[in-house]
Amino acid sequence: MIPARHAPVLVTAGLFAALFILGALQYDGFGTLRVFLNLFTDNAFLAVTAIGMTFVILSGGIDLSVGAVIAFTGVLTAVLIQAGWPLWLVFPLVLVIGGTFGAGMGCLIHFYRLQPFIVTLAGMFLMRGLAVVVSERSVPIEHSVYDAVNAAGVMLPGRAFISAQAIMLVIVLAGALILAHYRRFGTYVYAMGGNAESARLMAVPVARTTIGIYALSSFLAALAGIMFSFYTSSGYALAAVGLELDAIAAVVIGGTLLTGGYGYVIGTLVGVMLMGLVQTYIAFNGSLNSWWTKIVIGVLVLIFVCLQRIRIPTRAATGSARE
Amino acid sequence: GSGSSEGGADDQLTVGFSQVGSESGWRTSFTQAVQAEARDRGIDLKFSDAQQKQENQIRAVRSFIAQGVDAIVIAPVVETGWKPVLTEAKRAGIPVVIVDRNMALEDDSLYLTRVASDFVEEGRKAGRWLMEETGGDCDIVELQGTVGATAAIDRMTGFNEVIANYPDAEIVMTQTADFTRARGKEIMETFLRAMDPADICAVWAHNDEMALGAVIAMKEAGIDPGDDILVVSVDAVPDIFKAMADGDTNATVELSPHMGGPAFDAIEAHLRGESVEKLISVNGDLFTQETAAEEYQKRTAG
Amino acid sequence: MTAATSLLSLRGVRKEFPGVVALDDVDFEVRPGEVHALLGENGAGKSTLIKVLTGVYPRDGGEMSLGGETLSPQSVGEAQAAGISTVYQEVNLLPNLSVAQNLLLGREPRRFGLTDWKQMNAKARETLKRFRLDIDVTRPLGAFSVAIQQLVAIARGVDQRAKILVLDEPTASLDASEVEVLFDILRDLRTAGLGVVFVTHFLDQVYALSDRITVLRNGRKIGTFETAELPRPKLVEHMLGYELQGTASSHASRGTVTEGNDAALEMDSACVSGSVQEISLAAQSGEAIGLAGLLGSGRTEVCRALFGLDTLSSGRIRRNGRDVHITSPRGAIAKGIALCPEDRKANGIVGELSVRENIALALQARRGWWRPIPAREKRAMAEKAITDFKIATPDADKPVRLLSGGNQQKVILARWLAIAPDVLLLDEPTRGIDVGAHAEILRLIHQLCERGMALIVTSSELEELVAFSHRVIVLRDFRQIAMIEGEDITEDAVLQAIAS
Amino acid sequence: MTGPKSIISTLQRHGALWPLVALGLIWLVIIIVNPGFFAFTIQDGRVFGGVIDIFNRGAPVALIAIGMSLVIATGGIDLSVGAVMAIAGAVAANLIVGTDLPAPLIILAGLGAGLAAGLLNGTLVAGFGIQPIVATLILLVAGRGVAQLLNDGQIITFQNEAFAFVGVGTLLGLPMPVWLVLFVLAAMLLITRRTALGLFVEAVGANASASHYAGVPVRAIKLTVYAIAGLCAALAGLVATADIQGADANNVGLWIELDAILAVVIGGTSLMGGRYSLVLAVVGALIIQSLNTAVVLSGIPPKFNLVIKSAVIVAVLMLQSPVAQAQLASLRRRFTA
Ligand SMILES: Nc1ncnc2c1ncn2[C@@H]1O[C@H](COP(=O)(O)OP(=O)(O)OP(=O)(O)O)[C@@H](O)[C@H]1O
Ligand SMILES: Nc1ncnc2c1ncn2[C@@H]1O[C@H](COP(=O)(O)OP(=O)(O)OP(=O)(O)O)[C@@H](O)[C@H]1O
Ligand SMILES: [Mg+2]
Ligand SMILES: [Mg+2]
Repeated sequence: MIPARHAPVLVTAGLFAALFILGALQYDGFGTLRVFLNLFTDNAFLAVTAIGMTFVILSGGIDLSVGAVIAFTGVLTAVLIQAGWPLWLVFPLVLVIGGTFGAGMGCLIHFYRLQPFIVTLAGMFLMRGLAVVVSERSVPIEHSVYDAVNAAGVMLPGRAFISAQAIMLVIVLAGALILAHYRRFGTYVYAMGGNAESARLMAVPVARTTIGIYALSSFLAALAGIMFSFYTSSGYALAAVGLELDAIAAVVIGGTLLTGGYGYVIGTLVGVMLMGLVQTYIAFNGSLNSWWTKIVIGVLVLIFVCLQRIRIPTRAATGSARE
Repeated sequence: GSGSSEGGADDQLTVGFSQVGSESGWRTSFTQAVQAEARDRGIDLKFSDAQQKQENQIRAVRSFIAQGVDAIVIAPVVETGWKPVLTEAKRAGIPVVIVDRNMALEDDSLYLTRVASDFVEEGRKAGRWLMEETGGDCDIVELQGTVGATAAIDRMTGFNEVIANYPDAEIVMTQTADFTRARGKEIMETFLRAMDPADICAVWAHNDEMALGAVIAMKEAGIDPGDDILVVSVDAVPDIFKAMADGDTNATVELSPHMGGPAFDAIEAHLRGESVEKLISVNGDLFTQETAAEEYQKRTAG
Repeated sequence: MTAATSLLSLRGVRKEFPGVVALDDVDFEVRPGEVHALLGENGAGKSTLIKVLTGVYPRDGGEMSLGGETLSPQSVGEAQAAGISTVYQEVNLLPNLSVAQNLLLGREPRRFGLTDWKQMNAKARETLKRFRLDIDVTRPLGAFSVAIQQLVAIARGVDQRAKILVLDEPTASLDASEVEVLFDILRDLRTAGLGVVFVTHFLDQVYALSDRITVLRNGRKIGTFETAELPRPKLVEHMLGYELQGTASSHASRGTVTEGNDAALEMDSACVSGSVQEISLAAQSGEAIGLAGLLGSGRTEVCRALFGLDTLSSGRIRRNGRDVHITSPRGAIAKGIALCPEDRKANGIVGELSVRENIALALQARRGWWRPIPAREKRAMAEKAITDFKIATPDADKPVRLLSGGNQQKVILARWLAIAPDVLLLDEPTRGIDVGAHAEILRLIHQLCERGMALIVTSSELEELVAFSHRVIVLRDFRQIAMIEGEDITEDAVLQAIAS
Repeated sequence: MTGPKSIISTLQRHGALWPLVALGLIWLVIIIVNPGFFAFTIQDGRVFGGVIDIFNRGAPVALIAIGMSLVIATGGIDLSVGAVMAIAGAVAANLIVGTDLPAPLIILAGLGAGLAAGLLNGTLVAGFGIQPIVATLILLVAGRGVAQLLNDGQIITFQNEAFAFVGVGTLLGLPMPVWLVLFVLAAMLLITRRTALGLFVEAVGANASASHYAGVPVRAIKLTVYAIAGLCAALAGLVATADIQGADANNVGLWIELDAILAVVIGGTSLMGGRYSLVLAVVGALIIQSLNTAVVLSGIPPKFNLVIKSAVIVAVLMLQSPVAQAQLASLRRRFTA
């Protein structure tokens, strides 16, 4: 028997499979391992960001700053590398900045009781603004390590390629799964999303957890920023505009409730992959103009969320609780 | 669209075109011009709209590669960050043509050719015209494009380069108006409130849309744009010719949307085995009120 | 039982909320190995005292010490670390987490730094066994009934092996057998030297369990008494500040209801898929029907079906002899049916809104959008309810979430009486209500019957059920197993029907 | 007695004190950087002045913030308002260019488009139970596509005095958008206070389940507030379209949802739902617009715009936070002691 709470993830996975098969029937070269693995490479930074977002949303919050953090991290990384700083210094530095920034937002949210939506909106303005201040122009990164990492990976038959980006994503995913399901922190996150007041009265360290959640989200966004800088070999202040909405959409399509408390990290990965597959499908189709692209994406999201509403009725599913 | 290559793959050319998005009327004209050109030549054009995001563009290009198109045309969102994906295209043996904005690439074997205009030169042209018109004595208000956009930065650079040679020319106020008409109007309104309009000699807008917005603001404030305050901008969209013909703005530098033709020419030449120039320049001219009415007719008729 | 050394001691504790002094110079002392009952009317300050003690609220004055050391917790965690384990009033724990996670939150067994799920579930099962609860601990807590949730909350508190165990109305949704289980456990803990603070409105339980009693009234301490030396009427007088006249349990007023007339509300072999099966009942005007049964027997579900919250899969509902189709609370209200829900926090109060708005809400909903109740009328309604029901609030503008639990219940009752329904469904109306208010509500039930209202009331307190019912329907496993009428209604009869 | 003390305490009770203080401080900055900005002049029977400019420019955000307040009060959110602006503008512009309909009908058509969009949002939220952020995200993405489809990706410009009046006309010396904000504000205040809508909205936002038990038509209320938000957004779209006499489907109202939400929150409404204030939402919109104007006037390079904006937002929010106020008070006490 499948527990009802797993249904949304399975529905999303089913939709993914259906769309993949549809594409494979329609277009040459679609139903290949290569296209499938490309999804991991091309969406790695989004997936990493969305994984961080999952923790935030599970706790009942939201983080609008992630796109801007990616941009800021990318620009700062690029500028520092071009200024001749060594990578082993640059990467830890930007990650620490990211984490600290998130912790700062967490402090505002917890200690000053400000609403996450607004705090992270201000954080988004700040990070985007700082990115522009660091460099208005996009900054190319010329570094041998970048070239090496971008070339690294495992080539499979059929020109399918497991890239460094994909490997990084898998590592982050594994870490997030452990954090969510095998560490106290994860339980606290779910607890706060279930009922913040109860969580407090059950001695959940709310301050530490809130700060940790936003620090984690920003940290992962900074990591995604580094991955994005590899993906594009550059840093650009206007990169990843609106990415927070993509991340939120992926989390929700992956079956996590925006009100918090219910959902799974793994669902988010499926959500990101599904959204990436939609884009691939549209690119393979190649006949949609700009506005039809938007309309089709909107309609597909609509269909996905509507399909998710179809669930096993909860009462019947939980009918055997009595002694 | 069903299967892309049912036997007849060899006689019909399949080209993937990755466009920035549809953020302005000019961009839409550009897209439509490329699509029309492809239709005329019988090219199967795979169009992808990136909605202003580089990551979407990279994804689209990688999809094109996976699909095995014959060539790829990219109008990049931003100059940097193309080396990895172009390397991949090169490995797959797919020629890439860059149109519109430039790409910062050291290795020019990564692309077939660039069909490009030069934003810095556009700024210079606008600056030169204004300096000639005013004898180098002019207090200018500037409407910048989106902060961080290459077009904005380069046009500003070119323009400032020119006016630096004229000690009496100065930019007295500047602010971003995000390349849009509405913001152009709003910012101009504030400028007019902040200083005495009589002290403003000219408006320099990084695109036509913002100039058209500024024109509305000036008219509402009882100022005669084009006479009391000169207006110079870039793009040469049809609306600006109408405004120039009405005497509301003074000059515009053309950014041609017809880059599809040269791009397809280059691809076809390459596939025939001919060699292709690395840069195909499509720098536009500066238009003034004299020819505006005529140009407007020409551009709206087709 | 004369160990004079105190385990926990509070001196001159003070707590103010805007407009209320919730605690005024309160001294309180708990000895090791005693069960100390903390009593008082609704709004007397019991919960506030507990929250100050456990670091939920900062205190505005006074000192506290535990085992000789000063105590000044800033959070529940610190209080717990110091040795105070608490089950708060109306904390439903975390419905989204599994039972095991709820039990062991923050104390999960770990292996190599990772949660050991297997051991955790085993430990949880072990703990619950003590409470004679054999449920699937891996399922989310929200899937279980309120009673099970409350037992889990208590188990969580007991399991923490603290020096002091604080229970704020732990038995509100438990039935007799479960209360007995709990008391056995508490007696064990007492023997082991724990101090137990016990808040309740069930005076029977106070006398069954506690060693000493502290009474609060209006935030002030009235006194601490040895339970054995405080007769019950005296205790009630301390709590209320006046003497309570004659209890309301007079069978005399149980008039004979004429059969044969069309019932005000009738349910005819009603089934709801996944819920009640073949329920038939009829409530005449002026009659109170009691629904009895163990927890989870389906009493709430009967009310839900009558109120249009669940739709019937078969069977029918009749009002005054005419078939009616009720598909929503709105529809039910339009037909003169009202429901005072069991879960007050989730389905009753609208916490942010003022007392006045909460009272006016149902009436306004019935009048519709276009006929707003004039401000003056609303004010008058609220003032009247506040005096009639003795709702403890400084003014009608206070957000209802800031009222004490019992007073919130009164607000909801006032809301429903404002629409003057013909049929009133009361699901556990006396839960968390103090003795004074308790008596008032029982009196109210009689009054409403006399005025010709039909009532359907569920209650876990058989004594009161027997007192006011004209007819008792006993449920088990979502089915009707017995109906007891007239003079046959006795606690024993009902108990026997339940147990049969 | 109605001394300054009691006025302050009245304002404080309604949560109006700190938003007004913030607005005042920003205006002070404007006066410092540009002393002449707030000077009033009367020219051709039209009043000019900085305050009116700010009000006029802030009108679209203010209009949307009014609708957004109600949506937020029910515990929802509407991200699609910018796209709805684009749709309404596109509908109006295409009708002006393509038909001879009189201006009032065109305005009605634009509003009708907004109403339809709002009802779509409302149906998704109230009917299908989809979470508001996601439900309106759909229209945020697709709606702009629809507008571009109508406009074929171009800016549709038009000459229509009567319609343009909505954006640039003046009535009794004041710009039309200012009147529209005042009118919509007054109308909504009337509707929410003179009917039970206001109470129902707050009840639904504070506890939807309890409201349902009390017989409040929860779904109808939700549907209504999204419809109102759609109407407000459409009106804002018509104002913006009339303002430049062109429908710019690509850019009109881009990211305006964030400004509108910000305005509502700065006005003191919680995103959790429940209590709300329409007047303070408009004050919030004025704060945001004043900030934009102050930045332009200050002559600071545009690349600092966002940094300044975020700093001011955080400052305003902190000003309102009771925790920060308490900390400030205790600091002050320590200094004076
Ligand atoms: N957070 C708060 N803010 C303002 N007033 C409060 C708050 N919490 C409680 N009060 C007020 O303090 C008083 C004491 O409330 P408390 O909850 O302690 O009562 P209680 O004795 O537990 O009553 P009950 O038996 O009904 O639970 C009440 O008047 C209540 O309205
Ligand atoms: N096995 C179950 N599955 C799903 N929900 C349940 C289950 N058991 C109980 N519940 C929920 O818990 C609530 C409490 O149980 P219920 O109301 O059926 O018992 P009751 O007969 O009213 O007894 P009491 O009021 O004493 O708890 C119900 O509203 C029901 O929705
Ligand atoms: Mg209490
Ligand atoms: Mg029940």
